[in-house]
Amino acid sequence: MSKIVRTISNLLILFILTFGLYVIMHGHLTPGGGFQGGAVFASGIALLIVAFGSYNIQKKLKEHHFSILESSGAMIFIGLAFGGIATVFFYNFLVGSPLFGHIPPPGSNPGDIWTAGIIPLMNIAVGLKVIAGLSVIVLVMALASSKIEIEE
Amino acid sequence: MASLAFWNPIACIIAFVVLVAIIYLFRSRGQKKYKKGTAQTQIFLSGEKPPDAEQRHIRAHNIYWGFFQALKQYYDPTIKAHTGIINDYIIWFITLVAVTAVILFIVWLT
Amino acid sequence: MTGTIFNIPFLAVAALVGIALYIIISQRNLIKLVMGITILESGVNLFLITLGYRAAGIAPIYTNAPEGVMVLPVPQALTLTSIVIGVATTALMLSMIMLTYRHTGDIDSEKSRRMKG
Amino acid sequence: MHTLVAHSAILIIAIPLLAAFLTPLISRVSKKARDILVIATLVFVEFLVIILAKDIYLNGIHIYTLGASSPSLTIPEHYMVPVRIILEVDAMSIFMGIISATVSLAATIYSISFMKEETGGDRFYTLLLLLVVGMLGLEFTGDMFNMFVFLEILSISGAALAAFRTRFADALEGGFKYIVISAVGALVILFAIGIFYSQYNLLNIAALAQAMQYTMLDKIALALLAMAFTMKLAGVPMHMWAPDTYSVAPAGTTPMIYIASQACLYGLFRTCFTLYGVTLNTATIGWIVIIIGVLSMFVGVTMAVHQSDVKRLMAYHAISQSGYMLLGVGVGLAVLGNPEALASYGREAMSGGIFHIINNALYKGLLFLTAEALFFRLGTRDLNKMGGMCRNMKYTSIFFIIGALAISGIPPFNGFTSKLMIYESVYRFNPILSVIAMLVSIITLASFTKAFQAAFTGPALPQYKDVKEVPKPMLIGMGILTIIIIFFSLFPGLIVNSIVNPATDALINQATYINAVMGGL
Repeated sequence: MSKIVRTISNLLILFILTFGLYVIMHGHLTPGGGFQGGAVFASGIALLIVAFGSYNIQKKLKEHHFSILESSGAMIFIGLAFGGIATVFFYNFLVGSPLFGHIPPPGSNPGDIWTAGIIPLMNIAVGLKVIAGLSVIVLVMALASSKIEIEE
Repeated sequence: MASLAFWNPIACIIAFVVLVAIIYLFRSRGQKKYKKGTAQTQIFLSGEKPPDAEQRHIRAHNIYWGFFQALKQYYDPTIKAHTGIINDYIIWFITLVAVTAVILFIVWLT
Repeated sequence: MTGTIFNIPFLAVAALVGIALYIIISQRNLIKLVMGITILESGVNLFLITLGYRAAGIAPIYTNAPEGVMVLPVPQALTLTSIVIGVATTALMLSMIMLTYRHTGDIDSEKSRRMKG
Repeated sequence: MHTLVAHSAILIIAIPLLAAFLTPLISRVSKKARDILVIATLVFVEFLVIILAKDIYLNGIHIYTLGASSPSLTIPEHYMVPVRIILEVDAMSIFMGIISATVSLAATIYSISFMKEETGGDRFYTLLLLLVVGMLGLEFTGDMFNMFVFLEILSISGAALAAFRTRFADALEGGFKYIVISAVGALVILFAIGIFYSQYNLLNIAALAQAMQYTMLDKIALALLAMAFTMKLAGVPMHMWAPDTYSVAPAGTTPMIYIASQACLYGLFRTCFTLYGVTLNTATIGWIVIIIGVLSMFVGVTMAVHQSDVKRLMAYHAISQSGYMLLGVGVGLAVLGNPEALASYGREAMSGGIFHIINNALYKGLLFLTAEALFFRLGTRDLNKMGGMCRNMKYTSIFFIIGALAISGIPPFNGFTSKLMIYESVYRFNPILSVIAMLVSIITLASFTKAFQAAFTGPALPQYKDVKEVPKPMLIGMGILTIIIIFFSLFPGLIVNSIVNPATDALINQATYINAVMGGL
């Protein structure tokens, strides 16, 4: 792509990735969550692929890195679900604890980041998985359409 | 269950074993002139040389040829209906949903 | 749920589903087929979202929420799940089409077919 | 042990899910550790299924509410209806669970030596375990939307597995067809769920069944649900994807994708019996199921005789055998509103149909595995190119004979027992249906005679002189299924009384299912 596109995407990528992470982190308070934020983040990676070409990106971001990230995201999610197995699977065992354990007042409230127990943590896990999954889909498809064989 | 009251696989197996024993009894009373590795085990085709193994084996598509020929009127349209095109699969599905809904609707009316 | 204005989304659902089914059964191009499935999915998602709507409702988020009726949150959760699944399905279908094209050199559902009968 | 039983319903789903994402990480360390992990997971799942089954036959329906403060707290305080995701495992669910877990275990052991010669093994096992998760989740869940999610998990992983050997163009085609029909079917099911939600604001199956009014919209939802599940279980005339997909799926995954279709059969039964139950005009939907069943039996078997691809032949038989189940259970459904006929023959027809599910899963799984063993050694599925294989592959041909005799309903094998139950009870419902079922059984025998003659007998062909028996793990996988088939053949009465009849009763008694969640409100 042309120099203009590359310069602009260099500038924009920071904001896109930050916004993606913001949407993941505040999923329990505002619209958003793991999938939405992850999709925003992965769209940033898609922008990089468009601007710099899949061949250059693929040198830095290897497929198996994404694979590890994706698996660990899923593992964290299921691990959190297993954390409540003493009571019931998926039990919100962090309620009342200092970590995300505050209980918000019912009805409209200004929003407290330390609420919702395991849900923000699960959002982060899902976010990791979605970032890795969507990025690898975009990357592999870009590589395949540019006729570069990926290592298996 | 009623159907299982008179069905007992053990009895069936015992009957089978008895049958095999009887057959073996008959077989053991036969002649014992058979020798392995001699001309007795070769294929005999009126003195002709038998064809190769490739030629001797009856291939799958030759089996039941007459059956398919007899039921040609059934088979031709049925095989033609299996087009292998994905769009046709969905057409069948949508048609069946529509037909089922109409049948349920008609039954509801009456 | 009274008033004709709330029925307009349902008409849109009917239109989307109808268009999608027409595309799926009539288009032999596999990419177009996947587009049809995606439109069908959008139609179903719109249907679910519309079910949860309450007259003059606001988004079901308590952070700094104004007073008023909230729309039902459950259909939105269902829609989100359905979207996530839809992404996975679409990606899988498209990558299969890409590989099919490499093998057969065609993405027509009749010409790229190897099995029938 | 008591805690394990209390949590077993979710552990059966969660442990394969955990293992599915653990395998890519483990396989970086050692390939052998990965194989052991996969097998150990499935053995543990099998163990959990068995202890859960024991508990269910003793204490009735097993309820597990996710995220609640107690597993049995289905309806939270201040609520009138269940709002959480509930797993509800009754005798029918666990019956299907036993089938899924057993066949998956055998098929996975079989797959191990296959995967030694393929690349991308960690992805294969991830998908395989996700397929197990999808099947078991679909069978255990008590929530309509959850059912949709597990159906999609099952479809996506099944399609990816079917297209796993991407170097073949037909594998991609089979996988693509599977994912397209699954995607359309699942969206249709989601639409039906939306219709339910619009009327009752409920998603739980038990709560929906209690609230069911059977309005016009419910009829449309029934048509959508029943036909979508019928397409997924390959009922004629929506069966055409099945031969394409089953014939290309690699190694042990063909039986698993087939069992996944049987899980959709469970979905159909759950919809008809539990969700709608006697509120609907059961005779109508029962006859629709019977007609699809008879068509499946007949068209499936006649197309099977005509095939020359060994796996396509077996795939058409899979369709044909599903017809028996639909016929047996359809007869039960048709007389559900008539207690006299139900007691006299309807219940037995259903037992026959349900018994046929497990019998068929076993011998059909075995036959698919033998077909894949042929493909593994010969590199072709074409029966026209095979011959004389019983000289080279002794054990495989013995397994094939056992499977073929069982599927053709030759006494004393288990296929005969369930078919006998179906013939006898259906004869009292409608003699013509019973006669068709027997005719289909004869043609089944004929087509397996053809397959056996073409592949295993005949003179030794020169090009296959060096073909050896398949490796040991494959033989173990087939051997497990064979041993279970022989056990089922010898003690059919035991199986019918201990696991089949409870499953039948669980389908018939809608009220028990509802009360387990709604607490007899």
